[in-house]
Amino acid sequence: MEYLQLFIIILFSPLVNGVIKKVKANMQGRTGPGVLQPYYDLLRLLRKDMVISRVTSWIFSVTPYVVFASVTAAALFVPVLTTRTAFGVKGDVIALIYVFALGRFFLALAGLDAGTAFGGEGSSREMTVAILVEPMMMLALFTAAITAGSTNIASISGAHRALSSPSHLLALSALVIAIIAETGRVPVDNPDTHLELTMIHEGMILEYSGRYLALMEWAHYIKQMILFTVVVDIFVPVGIAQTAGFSGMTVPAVSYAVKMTVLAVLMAAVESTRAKVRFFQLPSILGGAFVLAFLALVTHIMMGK
Amino acid sequence: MKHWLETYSIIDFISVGILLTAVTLNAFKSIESYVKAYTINSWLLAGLIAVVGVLVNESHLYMAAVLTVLTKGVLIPIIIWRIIRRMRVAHEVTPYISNTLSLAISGILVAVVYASLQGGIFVTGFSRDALQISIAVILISLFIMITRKKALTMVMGLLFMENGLFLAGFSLTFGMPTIIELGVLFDMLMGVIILGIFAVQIKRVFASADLDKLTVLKG
Amino acid sequence: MLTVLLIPIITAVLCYLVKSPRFIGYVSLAGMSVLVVAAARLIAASLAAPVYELQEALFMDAFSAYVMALMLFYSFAAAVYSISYLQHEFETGLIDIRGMRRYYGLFHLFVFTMLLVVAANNLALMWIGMEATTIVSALLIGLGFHKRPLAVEAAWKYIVLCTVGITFALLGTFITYYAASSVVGHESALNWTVLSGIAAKLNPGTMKLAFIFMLVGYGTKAGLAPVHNWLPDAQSQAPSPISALLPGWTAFYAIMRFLAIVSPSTGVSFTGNLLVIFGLISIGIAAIFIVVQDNYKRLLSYSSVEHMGIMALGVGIGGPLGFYGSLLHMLGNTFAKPLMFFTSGKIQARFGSTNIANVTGVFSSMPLLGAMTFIGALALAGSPPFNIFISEFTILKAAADKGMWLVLGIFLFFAAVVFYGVLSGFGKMLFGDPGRESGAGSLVRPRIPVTVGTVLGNGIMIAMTASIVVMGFTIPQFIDRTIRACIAALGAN
Amino acid sequence: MVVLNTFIAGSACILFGAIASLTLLSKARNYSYLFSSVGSLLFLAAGGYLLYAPAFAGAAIPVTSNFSFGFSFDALAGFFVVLISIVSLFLSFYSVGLTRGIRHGGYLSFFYHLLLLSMYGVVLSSNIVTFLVCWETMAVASYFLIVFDRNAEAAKAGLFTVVMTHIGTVFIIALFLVLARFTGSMEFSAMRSAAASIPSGARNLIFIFALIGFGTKAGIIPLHTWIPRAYPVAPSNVTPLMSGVMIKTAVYGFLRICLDVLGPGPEWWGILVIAVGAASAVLGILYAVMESDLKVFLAYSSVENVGIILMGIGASMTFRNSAMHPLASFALAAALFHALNHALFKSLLFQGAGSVVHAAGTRNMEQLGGLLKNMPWTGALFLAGTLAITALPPLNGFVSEWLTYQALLLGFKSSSVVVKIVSPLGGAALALTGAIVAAGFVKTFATTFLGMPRSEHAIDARESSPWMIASMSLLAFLCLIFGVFPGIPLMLVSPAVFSITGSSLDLDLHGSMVTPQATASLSTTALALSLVLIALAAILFVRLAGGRRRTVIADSWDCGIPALNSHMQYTAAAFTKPLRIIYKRIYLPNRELKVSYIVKPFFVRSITYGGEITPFFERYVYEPVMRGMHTAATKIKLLQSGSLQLYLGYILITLIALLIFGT
Repeated sequence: MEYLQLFIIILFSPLVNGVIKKVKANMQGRTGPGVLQPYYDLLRLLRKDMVISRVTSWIFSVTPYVVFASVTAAALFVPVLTTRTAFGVKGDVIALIYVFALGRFFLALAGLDAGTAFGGEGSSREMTVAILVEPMMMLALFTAAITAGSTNIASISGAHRALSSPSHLLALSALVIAIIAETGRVPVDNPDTHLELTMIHEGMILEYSGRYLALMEWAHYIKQMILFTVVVDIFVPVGIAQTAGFSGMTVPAVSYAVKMTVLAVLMAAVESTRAKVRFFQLPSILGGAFVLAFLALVTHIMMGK
Repeated sequence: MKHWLETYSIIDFISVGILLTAVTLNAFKSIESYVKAYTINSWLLAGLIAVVGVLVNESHLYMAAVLTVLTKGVLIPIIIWRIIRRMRVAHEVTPYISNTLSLAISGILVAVVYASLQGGIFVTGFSRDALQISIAVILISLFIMITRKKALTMVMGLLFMENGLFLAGFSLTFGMPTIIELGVLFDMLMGVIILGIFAVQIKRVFASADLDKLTVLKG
Repeated sequence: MLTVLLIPIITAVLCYLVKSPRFIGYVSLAGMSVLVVAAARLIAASLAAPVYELQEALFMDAFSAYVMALMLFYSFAAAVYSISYLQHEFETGLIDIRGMRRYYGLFHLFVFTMLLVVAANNLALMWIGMEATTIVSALLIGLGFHKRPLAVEAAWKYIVLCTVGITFALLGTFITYYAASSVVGHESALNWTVLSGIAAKLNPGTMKLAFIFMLVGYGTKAGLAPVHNWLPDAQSQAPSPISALLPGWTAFYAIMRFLAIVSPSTGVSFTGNLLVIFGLISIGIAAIFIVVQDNYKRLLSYSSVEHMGIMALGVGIGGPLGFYGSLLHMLGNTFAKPLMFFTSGKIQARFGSTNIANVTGVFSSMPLLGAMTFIGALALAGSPPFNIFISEFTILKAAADKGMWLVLGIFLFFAAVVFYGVLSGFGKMLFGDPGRESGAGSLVRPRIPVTVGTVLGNGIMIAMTASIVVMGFTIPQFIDRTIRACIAALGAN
Repeated sequence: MVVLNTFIAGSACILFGAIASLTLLSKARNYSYLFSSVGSLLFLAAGGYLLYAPAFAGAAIPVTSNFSFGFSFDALAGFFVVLISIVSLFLSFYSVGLTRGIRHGGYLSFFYHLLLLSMYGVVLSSNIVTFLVCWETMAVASYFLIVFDRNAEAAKAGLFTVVMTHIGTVFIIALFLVLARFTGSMEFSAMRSAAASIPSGARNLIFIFALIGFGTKAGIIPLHTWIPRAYPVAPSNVTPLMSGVMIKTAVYGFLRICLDVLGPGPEWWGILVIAVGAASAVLGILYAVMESDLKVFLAYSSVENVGIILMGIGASMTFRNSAMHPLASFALAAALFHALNHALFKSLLFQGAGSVVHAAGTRNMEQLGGLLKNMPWTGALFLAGTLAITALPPLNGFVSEWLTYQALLLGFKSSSVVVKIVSPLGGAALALTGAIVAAGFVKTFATTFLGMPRSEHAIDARESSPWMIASMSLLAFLCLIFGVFPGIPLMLVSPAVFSITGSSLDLDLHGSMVTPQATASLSTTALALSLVLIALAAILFVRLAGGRRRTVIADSWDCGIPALNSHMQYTAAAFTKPLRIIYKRIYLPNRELKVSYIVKPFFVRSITYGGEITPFFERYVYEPVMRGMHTAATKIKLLQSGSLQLYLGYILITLIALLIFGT
């Protein structure tokens, strides 16, 4: 079963995005594309020719694979249905963040490789947002890790059941904000726009087309789903299995599906009710989240739980 | 005679005389009067040496007295006179501070010396005050050097200092071995001559005998 | 001992008789070499056991031998360096043959007076030697009056200040004599050998007074702040070989001797504290003036003040370790300071200025000279791995062992300031762009004709540099033994 | 004693190199570095042996009858010997290629060898005198190397460096003297055994002085100011040595004194070290990221890495204070591992930067660009170094930073509330640092190697010599190996850790690293393997699903304006502009905008933009102090006014003062 977890994330991640889009469209009073639309998009992109700028170097061509491999590798040590991980790949929240950083690093390089201003702008903003998000995310995760006495995601989800203290609530809020920023959603970024002055993630992949773009998009979906999974693993680990094997996976599977859907709806709700903020207002929002994470830590240490 | 000298503590009288001639420098305005004071001072010193010679009955002290008269009382004043004439300097000594203040500070110097030498020092010999007086003379001469502008007053100040020194040497210890005394005297004579040469050079090179001009080297 | 003292006088006369500007330097060097050879035997003998001569008027023990050896070393080095230095002055018309004869004559007289100071057993005889050094060296500084008016100013200040100072030293001598004669009578009460035997019996009050006058007097001559003021003027204006001989070890030698006589009666803390205070003031004043100095020769002379201060400090801290440090420091300075004056003489000859701002890129245009200058500068700044660091560290260790933390802190602070000052001065001169800022002609390497004189001069400078480096790592055994013998002779064990 | 002889032979080799550098024909002088490579190999072997051999002391060579030079050999020294040797081994190859035909190459090589030898001396010295002599030799040698380029900038930088580090040395001297006074010995080993007798005030003083003294050399903020001045002007084959190794000797000194000799201290020591480390890491990288000078950027990044090392050391100190020795060992291992890693990737990066500067003739990234095409090897290897220093898995930087995170997180096991709060905050600071490092290196690599060339410099640049590429390749290879198989470097680290804490490193290395008390586990080997496999699978999948498709080479998208040129590229300054705005409280930026118009305000002829950040510590700490000192000194200078009377007055006053107070 633990070997399958990887494929669950790879295969279902476009679906999650499809769900978010659909819900969002509904909330905005549109019909919207079907929930399977991301799959069609990927397939279409894979079958297209590519246009590559003559300015670019091999970094540009390597990046899609690196990005895809890095996010997918993270899926190896994130518990989905069971806390067992596959292939002896061991990692924890810190490794997770740094594996993501590997992808982001190459993404940013690729954004600058074509020598256009948009790519540079996207890279610059992406790295800036990462600077604001990472410490806050780390601190929020630390709070959870300290409770469990471990930074391994599996141990954390094994150690406590659901939100058990005010400090966790604070940490959760910080983490949700972090995930919004990490997945490039409103109010931090707008995934649906190609308006030059506002885009972040789309700016970096502006030069990509065809199969490379497909890999990039897919990697983005996977990353989003992993982050959702981490949140539910850590803060609502209800129903997750502690064993390997296929028997008794019904409850975990159902609960996971429910949790994913809820999170997707939540994301869509946030996106629909918030406007994208100016880039330089981000520090105050994310700084606020950092304060939440810090409070979580202090509360935890002072209250002893 | 020895008895007489002891009874009336002639040494004290002479040393006070030496001090007074040094103090009078504060009041003098011309370089010539400095030389005159110095001559008197040297003769007094020679007299003191002679008196000490009588008291301790040491013949080499008589010779020292004669030598002192010859060098300090005759030779050096002559040299200085010649230098003064060669340099054709203005005769004022141009002090930095007023004579009154100068006198007052000299008085303070004497007081300081007496105050600080009160305790601890066991003085024998023929005079209780010889050491104090000689140190006072030395400090006053130094003070004169500090407050006067002319190169020649420097030389005069130095000469007075030496006299103060000899006062201490002879009244405290009744002189040293003759050869040493000769050496010291010779050295000092050389020093004064060379100072004189330099004073003439200064006048020639800087076209002034005022030491105010000699402040190029600083910092 | 008498022969050793006579050799420089004879050499002086010989030099004065030579009429050829080419040979006069070598005559002087020959005389110096004879002196060194003759003195070497004397020094070796006195290290083994004290040597007396002339009815004990002359006397040498390990300490005098040590100081004499150091004096001979720097005098010899200066004699070698003088050859090329004066040749250059002669060629550029700064000096004529009369001046050269006078220079060499006075030079050897100067050597004689210095040797007299360390060979004298009698305090007053030593004083005579000391006053004679002042007079002779004042003439050496003021040599060639017409072309260098500033030298006259410097010489004038030098002679007035030192004569005043030394007058106080004579007063101190008289007082000592007075104190001693009341213990042993008048006979030979001025001899070191006698005084050191009765030191503990002398009247402490009188000896305190004597020491104060002695310290101010010889301190002036030695260049201890705040009575050091003649030194920067004299050293910056004197011919470079003579700057290297100033202020020399004569006055410091006298202070050390007196210390051995005074401290048994007054207690070590009285003399020690005075020396520590003088030392710290010297280091501090020197450090401050070094930082804002724009003339490299003056910078070097403030460095002399600083090192005098360090030596005073070491002796003041006392104990075998403190004395060891000071004596070793003396050795280190014997190499480093003359070297620096020699190299700066060459720099001055090349750039025609003693202003730091006018000199740049020495390292590029004259690599060997640059390297030697910089090693010397680092040594003077007290940086390892050069010899002066070892002695400074010894003194620091002595201070720490006695728990004198305040002294230690002040010393370290000012030592760091000195380091900054020395290196910023010489760093500006040595490194940086050669030529661009220094005006015309300096881009081209000057054609200095290679003569025996320049080869010898460079040779002695290289040897001094090598000693500085080597003694940063190890002090030869015999020197170590000698220093310990000196400490024993000074009774500081 | 085979080991001792190996050390002697190694030193002799390096000395020969120094001599050869001055005596060889000037055309062949670059080969003198091969002596140092042989020497480094010998040192490497002997150092490696030391890690697993009992400690011993060499014979003492007397300097005077009071002091002697002595060297002692233990595992801690062995570790640092290995660290120095690895870097210098490769660097000597690099130098052969770099310094071919260079002017004054002999001078350069001589001081290079001297610097190398003095660094070995520092870590092997057994007493304070030896340490100080080697320490200052190191400073002096690096001074000569910094001023190698004969220009005013280098001269200034050299002076600043040597003075700053000397101030540090003064503190070291002071702390050594305090130590010697209270332990009665100058040997480190004897000091260690007598350390218990030091009163606590003196212990605190020693600790603070060590932090300042060694911190100056290591470049902790605010004592870092010399680093960004010195590194850029030093020759390119020296900077790797200074940054990769020389600052590690400072770490060594701190470990030797504060952890080895002094032993456990009060709680605030560790907390202070963590705080200082965190401040250095964050501020160091914040300043780095604003730099457009390639070498200055890397220099500031050294400050940051020292901060990370210090955080590990600080964590170790807090654990040791509460007698949690296995945890102390773990934290220390993280710090030492990071020190080793930093030596590797920072010398790789500085070598790469050196190659770029050598090839392009400028350090300014804003004039570079597109170099990856002209210098493919250098570019790729620089990228490897970049990935390592950004702590991206599976390279070595990631492993050591991961360990540091864990060490900090384990702080929650402490009984002290302050430690409990400070440690995770340290972790957050580390995360912040990591993110900024990533931004900084994206900027640097991309501006230098990607996009279009921004000037003639970049167009004309050519690939470096094979010597240089070989050196960088080996370093990059080690970065990878140390990351994928962390067991290898940890074998070097653990004996050194044991020699300090006396508790062996409790780190399970079978299959994956498991931290003490199993708080976390990581297997970089498996992670690396899965990254490669997934990438391969992705390639395969894309081929299968998409089939064979055409790739069209075209211009970049230009919004419809034809002829996109290099001036329209994103610049390094623009890249970091958001940070400049966000952290304006720290940067205090000055902005200067000059616009000249043809017809105001519609037609603009040119716009000049100048923006610079305020170097806070220079402006508000160093400069006022220096100015104050100079003003005071200039006032005091009036004492020597040139007036003879005044000088005579000093004599009079001195005498009177002595007469009054002395008698």
